[in-house]
Amino acid sequence: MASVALPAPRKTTSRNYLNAATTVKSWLLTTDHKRIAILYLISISVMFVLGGAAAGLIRLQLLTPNNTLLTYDAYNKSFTMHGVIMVFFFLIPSIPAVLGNFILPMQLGAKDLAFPRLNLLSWYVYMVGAIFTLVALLWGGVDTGWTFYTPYSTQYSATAVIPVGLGVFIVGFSSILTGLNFIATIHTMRAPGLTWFRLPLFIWALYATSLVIMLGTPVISITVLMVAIDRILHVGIFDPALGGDPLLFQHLFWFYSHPAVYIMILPTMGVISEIFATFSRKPVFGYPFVAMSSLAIAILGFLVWAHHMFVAGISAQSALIFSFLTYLVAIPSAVKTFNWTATLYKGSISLDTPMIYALSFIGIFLIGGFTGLFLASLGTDIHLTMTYFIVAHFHYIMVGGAIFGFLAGLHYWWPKMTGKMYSEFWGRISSVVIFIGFNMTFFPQFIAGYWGMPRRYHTYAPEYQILNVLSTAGATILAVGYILPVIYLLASLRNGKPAGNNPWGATTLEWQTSSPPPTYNFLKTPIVTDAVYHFHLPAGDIAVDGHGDGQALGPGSAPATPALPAKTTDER
Amino acid sequence: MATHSPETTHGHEGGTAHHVTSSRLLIMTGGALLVLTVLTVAASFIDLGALNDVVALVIAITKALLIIFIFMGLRWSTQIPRLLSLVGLFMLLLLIIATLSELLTRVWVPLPGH
Amino acid sequence: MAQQVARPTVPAVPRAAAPIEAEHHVEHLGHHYESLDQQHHANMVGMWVFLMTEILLFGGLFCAYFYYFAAYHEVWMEATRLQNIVAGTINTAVLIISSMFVALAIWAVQTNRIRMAQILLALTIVCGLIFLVIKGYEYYSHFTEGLVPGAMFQWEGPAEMKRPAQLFFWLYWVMTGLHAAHMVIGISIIGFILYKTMKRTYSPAYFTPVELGGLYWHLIDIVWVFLFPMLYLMGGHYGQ
Amino acid sequence: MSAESFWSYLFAKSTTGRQVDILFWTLILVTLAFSIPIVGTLTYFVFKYRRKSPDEVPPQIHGSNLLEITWTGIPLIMALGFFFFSATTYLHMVVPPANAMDIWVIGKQWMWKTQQPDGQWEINELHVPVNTPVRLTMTSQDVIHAFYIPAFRTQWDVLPGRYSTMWFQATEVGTYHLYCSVYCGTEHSEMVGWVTVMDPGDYEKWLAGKAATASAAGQPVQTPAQQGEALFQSNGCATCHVQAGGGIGPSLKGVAGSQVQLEDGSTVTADDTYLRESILQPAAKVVKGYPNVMPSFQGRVTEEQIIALLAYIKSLK
Ligand code: HEA
Ligand code: HEA
Ligand code: HEC
Ligand code: CUA
Ligand SMILES: [Cu+2]
Repeated sequence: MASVALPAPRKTTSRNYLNAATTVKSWLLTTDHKRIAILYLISISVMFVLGGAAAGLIRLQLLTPNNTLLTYDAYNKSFTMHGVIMVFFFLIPSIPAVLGNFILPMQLGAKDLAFPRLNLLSWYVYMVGAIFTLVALLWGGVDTGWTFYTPYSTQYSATAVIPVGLGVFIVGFSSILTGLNFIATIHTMRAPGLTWFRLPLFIWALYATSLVIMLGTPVISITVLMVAIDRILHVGIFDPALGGDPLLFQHLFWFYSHPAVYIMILPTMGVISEIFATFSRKPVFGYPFVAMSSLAIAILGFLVWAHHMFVAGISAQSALIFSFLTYLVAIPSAVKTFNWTATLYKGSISLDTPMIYALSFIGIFLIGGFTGLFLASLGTDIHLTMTYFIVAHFHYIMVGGAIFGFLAGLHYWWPKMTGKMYSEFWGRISSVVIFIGFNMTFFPQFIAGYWGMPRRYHTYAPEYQILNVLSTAGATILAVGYILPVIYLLASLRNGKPAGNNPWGATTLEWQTSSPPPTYNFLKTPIVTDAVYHFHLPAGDIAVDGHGDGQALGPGSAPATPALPAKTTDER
Repeated sequence: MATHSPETTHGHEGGTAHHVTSSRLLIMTGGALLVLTVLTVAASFIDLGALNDVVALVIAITKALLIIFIFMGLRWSTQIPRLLSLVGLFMLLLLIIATLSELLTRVWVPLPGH
Repeated sequence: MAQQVARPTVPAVPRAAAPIEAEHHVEHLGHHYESLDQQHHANMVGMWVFLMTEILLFGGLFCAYFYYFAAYHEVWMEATRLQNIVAGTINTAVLIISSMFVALAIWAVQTNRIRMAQILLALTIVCGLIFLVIKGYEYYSHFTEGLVPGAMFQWEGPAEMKRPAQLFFWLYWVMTGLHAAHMVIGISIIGFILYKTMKRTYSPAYFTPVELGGLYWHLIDIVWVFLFPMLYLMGGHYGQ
Repeated sequence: MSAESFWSYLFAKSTTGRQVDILFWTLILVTLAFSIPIVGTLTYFVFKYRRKSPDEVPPQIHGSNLLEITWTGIPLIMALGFFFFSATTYLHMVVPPANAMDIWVIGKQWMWKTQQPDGQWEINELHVPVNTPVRLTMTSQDVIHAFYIPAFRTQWDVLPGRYSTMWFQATEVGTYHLYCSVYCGTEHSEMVGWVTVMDPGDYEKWLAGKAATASAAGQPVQTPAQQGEALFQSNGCATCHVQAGGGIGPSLKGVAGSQVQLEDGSTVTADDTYLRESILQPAAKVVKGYPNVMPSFQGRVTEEQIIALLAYIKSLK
């Protein structure tokens, strides 16, 4: 069978997954992984705006120490909805379900994911979960915090815990379907020659993520279900007054929710690896170590959950063990960080928008990660736990880390997804605005936390005001920063320049087909003959568009020369 | 026609594609499972102290292994299902053992009044 | 790693079992797969991963069970004794036999005994239904005896044990309930497969769905193999 | 009351707090020691190796095992070092000194009640003498709370149905924030108060003054043990628990802190949690040689009363 991808159509007006059919029905019943990715992109963006609106309310309330903008309950509901929406409905699906869905089959040289219908089902399940949660919001909201701690959530809270619990339960299955699809696809649908150690690092990261999803998500599903059931029966499975034990709930909750933080960061790390390679035109330094560190994070990530319970009353013995293991899980992250840095050494570095995001990611992730170590240290955690220090820690990783990674990936693959180039100028501006706004929002929270300001506080002592004002001001800048990409990315759909197949000169397979790709991605299954991220021009003469006659194609045989700056790629 | 994945040229990733488990073996396994069921019920009527629980669990594990290896064909499958079931089992044990070990060590640091 | 790499193309070895021809016309082959073989592998990997997830879904409940088992050992013994061990034992046997039927059904399809496969699948469903009926009977008698956690809970044992005993029955209902829900899904799946078998969809050349359904059914069986000792036996029945 | 100034806050006001500070600032140094070089190197590379021509192909460097070992090994060793450093601090923080003064704390939505050793209760306030180890024994009447004194760099969860303890030794006279740091419902942010650290002399005067006001108001102060003794009589405990022995129940003399043989052959340490359970769920752990006849007092005694009963039982030496 022919093993060569034929030259992709050169004009973006050719047939592709976007214009193959245009009815609403063709979108709602699609099984094309690329279309499902777009559906997900739209849904999670809506959820992000909702979560962001809640964040806006939080920040406005905290502008003054005894603000009465929100009532106590309204405030509590705001941060709960903010946490629930951002974690379960935005960040967890963000990179896997949008970028992963779109890119993973293409990077494998496959026509689609292994189970396209399950993939569509996963989106519908997500929507049902989201609707449950939003209905609960209209119902009066929920005020337990995203952690649903018992016995408050089972016996005391008078809010819509059950609908939100069911929403989280349901959305869990959408992650499970995505993870299942990814694992099966990576195992069985790789292009000929694409051996495990030729896989792009994004694939490795998604593989590790999927494992965590498959092993962790069912536990949170059953746990929130238990909370919901107990709210009906009031037997007190987690209520000490009735013989239950709240620490059991915490164990079960964090058994998932700690690994979940790696569900959020691992895909980001994969994106960063891709971008560092492409924009420095070098293989990722220490590829096998970076690949394996993803798996190491996935596995070690399951061994540390009780670090969220250091002062909750767990045994001192367990606290020591879990603290120790938490230190260990930092090592693979360290390995990645160092390898990324080394990748730039003697590279050919181009500071395009995705790269600016990726570089900011490193700086911010370092701060977020190291403050994680402050919390892993038993001595300091006893002081810092439940304060704004934690809020700052996880926003540094989740907003500064994961969202920067998501934006980096979105800007990196946008030309592939839409066939259009966005405005590089506005891209750079917005990345800088977001960077400044972000640090201004969350850095003061480290200080507030160290100073003792507890989290989930509706009012606070006056001495913290200056820090909170800074933080609110930063959040305003951040909001503007987030609106910018929405504008210029959407604008690029209308008047963006055609992107060409491979505007960045990348080597992975998704760049070997046209932009936007045809419905089955490749006209012929590609064959891979070389390690990924190989930027040398092979001795032969492969044409600039990456399609030599009869030559096998794939990572490594990609051209090193197409790197005309993105803005001028339209002639290709 | 080219196989898609390099691995599939060496073996099946998915499982017992072409193995046929003989009906005799299946029936014998079913019989063994029934015998074990009778055994476990019988054992529960004898006072073995704490051993009762151990016996019940050991028999259950044996039964589960029979089902997994013979009915589900893990015995003849390739690495992937084995690895996956091992990982699942490991996580299950991790969850239970780590949680219980925390529960059972809980009063390690002396409380006041000592 | 070498700087200059020009490895030969991985030879494309055709698989013996894969029907070749034009890929769009192979029966049962999803359009996005390259071969039936690949499709089979993908399905099997997918199913095993799914089973892994299922284990951990029950895992949360198992963890809760053992947690309180360790905390309230005496109560657990006391409560176990209220269970209907006869019904439990029969149900265990019924499930094991049904599992055997499914395994045999796969064997029958593989060896082209389609008629026999139909009978075996039908028997599996019958076993599944028997299980549910017996379970329903047990639920009913628990209900009349007041062994339902919540406001209606009635407890004859020592008063201090009432609360932990309620926890036991809470776990009992939720665990067996979740298991029964799986049974209902399992029966529907087997029913669908039976229907397809009647339509002669499966043959020794293509029987992946039968295998998948079988795997799911076995998992349900395995869960019960643990639920049975945990909810009916542990703590012991001597002295009854 | 006054706010806490940041500069004075920078120095912890308790003995263990100082250790936490040392740990904290060391970690800050380590963070800087790693982050500055990493970010510096990145910046340097970005400028040094920026793309010079569109078709530039840099040398393809794949990796170096030596480097990998180095940058796995060094963080690993540092991580181990920090683990031991932080673990020792932690052990200091969780093991109270034997001679600590006992304070009882009850949290409920949304207030703190604290009880001085002489039996006086305070609401949302806690007065303690300086330079004296203080042990808090805490429980909650509803949901989980946490008792947090940032200036002492310590906090602990307060759970219903169980006692948790924490301790500190204040090193400086002053007034410090007291927070509830675990989210506990609507007015979680109002569950705040002040910890006042006083000179021992002032503290005694304060106690005496408070007691005098109370007696003047017709509510003479009793020690928890005295209150407990009264409860022990009024609840009928004394009918079964005869301290000289020979009652239906075991004598409770010296039981606190001892090893108790149970009916099922195991032994437990009679700590607060055990004693509490023995009162609320006597059947959960039955003492060897005694019938399981003690009624449950769940719902019949309040948290405050249990605290008093425990104080009384502990006074039976
Ligand atoms: C994407 C999300 C994400 C990620 C990736 C992380 C990563 C880490 N987190 Fe974080 N964390 C959260 C999200 C995340 N966290 C959230 C949401 C919470 C709060 C939940 C709540 O209560 O609401 C939380 C809370 C939290 C706690 C609990 C605090 C408490 O409640 O008391 C702890 C404690 O150990 C912790 C530790 C860590 C550690 C050690 C890492 C590590 O993985 C970080 C590793 C990275 C580095 C260390 C940087 C790079 C390393 C080097 C450059 C080498 C040098 C290294 C050494 C010298 C060791 N986190
Ligand atoms: C992915 C996760 C994620 C993300 C992206 C964010 C984003 C932000 N978060 Fe959040 N946060 C959490 C996860 C996340 N957070 C979690 C898990 C908690 C804990 C909850 C709990 O305690 O239970 C938390 C808690 C939390 C708190 C602490 C509340 C408390 O403890 O009392 C604060 C306070 O400042 C905060 C602020 C912000 C801000 C300013 C942003 C900004 O980055 C957001 C900026 C985005 C926008 C502003 C949206 C852009 C859209 C528009 C501008 C449209 C405008 C529309 C309208 C306003 C109608 N978050
Ligand atoms: C009807 C008699 C009876 C009454 C009334 C009673 N007890 Fe008991 N108590 C017992 C018996 C019998 C035991 C030993 C068996 C057991 O552990 O359940 C016991 C055990 C105890 C123990 C554990 C002692 C040990 O050695 O470990 C404590 C503490 C205790 N009781 C406290 C109290 C208190 C406080 C009250 C009153 C509020 C009280 N009891 C009322 C009969 C009684
Ligand atoms: Cu009490 Cu928060
Ligand atoms: Cu964590």
